[in-house]
Amino acid sequence: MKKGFGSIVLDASFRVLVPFTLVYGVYVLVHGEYSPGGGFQAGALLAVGIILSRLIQGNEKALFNIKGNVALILAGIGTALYALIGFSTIFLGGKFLEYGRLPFSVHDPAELHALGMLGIEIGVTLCVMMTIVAIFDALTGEEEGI
Amino acid sequence: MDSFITGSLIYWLVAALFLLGVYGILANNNLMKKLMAMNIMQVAVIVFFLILGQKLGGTLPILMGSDTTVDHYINPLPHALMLTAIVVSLSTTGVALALLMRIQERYGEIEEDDILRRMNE
Amino acid sequence: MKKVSALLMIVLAFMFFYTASSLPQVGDVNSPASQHVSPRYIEKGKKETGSPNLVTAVLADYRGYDTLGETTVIFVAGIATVMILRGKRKGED
Amino acid sequence: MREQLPALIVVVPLLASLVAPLVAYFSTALVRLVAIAAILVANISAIGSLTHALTKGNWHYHFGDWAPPWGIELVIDPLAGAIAVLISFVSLVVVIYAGPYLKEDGWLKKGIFYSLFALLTTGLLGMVVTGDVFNLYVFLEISSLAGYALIASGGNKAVVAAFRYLLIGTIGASFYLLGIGYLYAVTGTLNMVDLAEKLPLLMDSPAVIIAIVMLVVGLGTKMALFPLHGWQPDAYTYSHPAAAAFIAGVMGKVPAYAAIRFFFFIMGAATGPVYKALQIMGWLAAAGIIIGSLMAIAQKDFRRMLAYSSVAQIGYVVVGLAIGNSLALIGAVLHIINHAIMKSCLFLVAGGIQWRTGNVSVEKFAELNKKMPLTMGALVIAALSMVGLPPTAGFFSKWYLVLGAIEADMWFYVVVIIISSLLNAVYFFRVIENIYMKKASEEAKDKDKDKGKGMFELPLQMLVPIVVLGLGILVLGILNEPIVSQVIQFVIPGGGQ
Repeated sequence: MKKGFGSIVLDASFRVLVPFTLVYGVYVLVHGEYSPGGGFQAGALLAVGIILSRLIQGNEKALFNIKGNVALILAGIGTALYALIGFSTIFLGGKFLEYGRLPFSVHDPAELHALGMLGIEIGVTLCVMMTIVAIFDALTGEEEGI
Repeated sequence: MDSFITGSLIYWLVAALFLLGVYGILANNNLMKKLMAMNIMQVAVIVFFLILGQKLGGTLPILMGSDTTVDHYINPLPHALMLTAIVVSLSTTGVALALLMRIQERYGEIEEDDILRRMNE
Repeated sequence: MKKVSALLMIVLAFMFFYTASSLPQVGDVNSPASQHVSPRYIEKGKKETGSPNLVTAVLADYRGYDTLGETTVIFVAGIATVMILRGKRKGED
Repeated sequence: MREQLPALIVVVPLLASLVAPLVAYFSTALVRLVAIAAILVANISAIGSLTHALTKGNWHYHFGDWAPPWGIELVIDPLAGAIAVLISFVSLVVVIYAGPYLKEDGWLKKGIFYSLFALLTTGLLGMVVTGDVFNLYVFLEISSLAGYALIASGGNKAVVAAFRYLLIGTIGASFYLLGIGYLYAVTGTLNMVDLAEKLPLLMDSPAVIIAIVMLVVGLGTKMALFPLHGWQPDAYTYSHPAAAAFIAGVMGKVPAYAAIRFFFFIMGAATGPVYKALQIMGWLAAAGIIIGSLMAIAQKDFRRMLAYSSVAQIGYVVVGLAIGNSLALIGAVLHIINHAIMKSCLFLVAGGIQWRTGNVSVEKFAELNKKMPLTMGALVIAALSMVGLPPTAGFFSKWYLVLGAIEADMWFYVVVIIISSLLNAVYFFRVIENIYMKKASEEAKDKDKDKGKGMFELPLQMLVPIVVLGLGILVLGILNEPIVSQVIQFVIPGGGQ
């Protein structure tokens, strides 16, 4: 959106809404192990925060002014993070995505799995969030052709 | 009869939903309606898998305390599979909408037979 | 086309209805799906993966490779959308 | 690293496609190199896995070290290895060929193109090497989505073709998913080896029968088996010319491979319902062979002609499955390999002709042999192979199919294969006649004057792949005997005896 929808009501509610959406997104990400949730849902929530701020403030003043091209690159990096965790366990002598081989010192091997899962969930979150932003930018048609 | 209603009726309903979706794709002329029918079809498949994971007396598969009795939790595998299927369905819909926008931009309409006629002129 | 596909759907519907009784009853704790693979996820999931949310344990650990594919699907959808909407050839109307 | 080879087949092209937009941002030359290198690594890994599978038996790779059926495993047996080598080889050739088409595009478009191409390769390779039926679905969707985007980037007509393909392809994928849902309901497992152990006891259950129907419809749609081929001609004709060869050559073959995997390895075709399903598929395929060939004769657009010919050619593979004895299965697998290379070669030639002269209509091909001798040589070899003349590769796969049909006393299929070869000859000799015999009209000559520049008939990056595939057809034909005795005879269930 080049121009935001800006009005007093929207601006005021935006100030309340977006931070909570973002914080809730992070909560869903890190708490995915214990409750329903995880990378995909967290990514969608964070993307909603970014898109809301664009809709209300307009592209120029938006809180997170991420361009579609950059978003696409970041989405690739997010998924690559996932794949790289898999590669790192290969280089540490295990199979692809064998979290038990991660080089952290913990007293219970299950914690390594939990850490590995958190790592891939962060990658998933980044990918989903940035993909949604890139699709939003492409759909609104305000980025130039490639 | 009761055992049919509680045990198998849902399979009939899912089958009906699935076939409704397939019929919608084949019979509709409007591309947007076809897309909606496609979503209905995918939802039917997702529900079918979720039924398979159901257990009588089971609760959602998040461990409570140290209770790991198998019969107390529903089967987590179909749920994990269907998360993947939902994401696939979402992605397919996204790509389809993008294609639909291009078609609308170029032809100014989304009626399939008109577009095919104009395409082959 | 409409009549042919309607007929086809009716035939398929009868096939589905006929086979529904051979599927396990809904909620049956002795169905193959509840008995064969999934018990290990419930019994050992927490011990082996450290995650009490068994869906997450299956999704991210036991079947982590599937989830890598799933994330890739999202990424494909993103780049496909950008390619389709912004990648118009030059000189095309 | 050696014990990781099966995983590298899939994850190296995957990683390359994920970083492609980032790499393209810094250097567009580098992204091309990255894509080529990744597909080369996949090819080498596939060759290494295949040799391992041939010498030391099937290779099981467990992701995350979870034992199946709880985790996902990759299984490299000779069949999977051979098809993986084929896919990565064709992909490598086509990605080299794609270079000149992208010269004028911006960095992001180049990055996305190579990313999509590597993802299509990843998806197809992932479908081939996996040992888990749900994982096959995930990679099926990756390859399909990448395929839709590559087809849609071919222009405005391509967008409509891609949308129709998307709808029908999704129906196919949903049928497949429902089919494995039924299998899961009665067995409780998704692992192929585990399924193969459990299913023979359940073969008479109605749920298994409907699962077979679902799989036939799903995979049949994806491989464009007659009468489910409606999406295919438009999609192949209008797709991005740089990727058309890979899409047309390989994308339809992998579902055919999946059908072999399901019906012969998991279910065991000798048993009742699978045998009946295969017979029905065989009749449909026979009809498809004749109708596809007749439709191909009626086409003026070279690419469209090739697309309809694909409908006929996938029929041969399915006929091989329907006959079902070891000779016919060898023929079917051989035909998957041969046809992938022939059709890719022909689509590369079609793209080359379009690049050089700008037309795709067969009637305007006159005197092309003077302008593009090497390309036309490759076209003639590929065309002879499609017709099935020795010593080209196409002859031998048909030979095995006919031998299998005779052994099984199925003379109907023998007749169909012979008639269809004659029909193939009709439309391919028409193309060759147009090129070598017809005189070009004066206006066409004038128009070409300004284009005939440069030492080579095509940019070297395009010419080399065409020549390599053309020679590949000859090599596959001449070395057919050692290839069959060393590799192909081991791909069938219980092969090698």
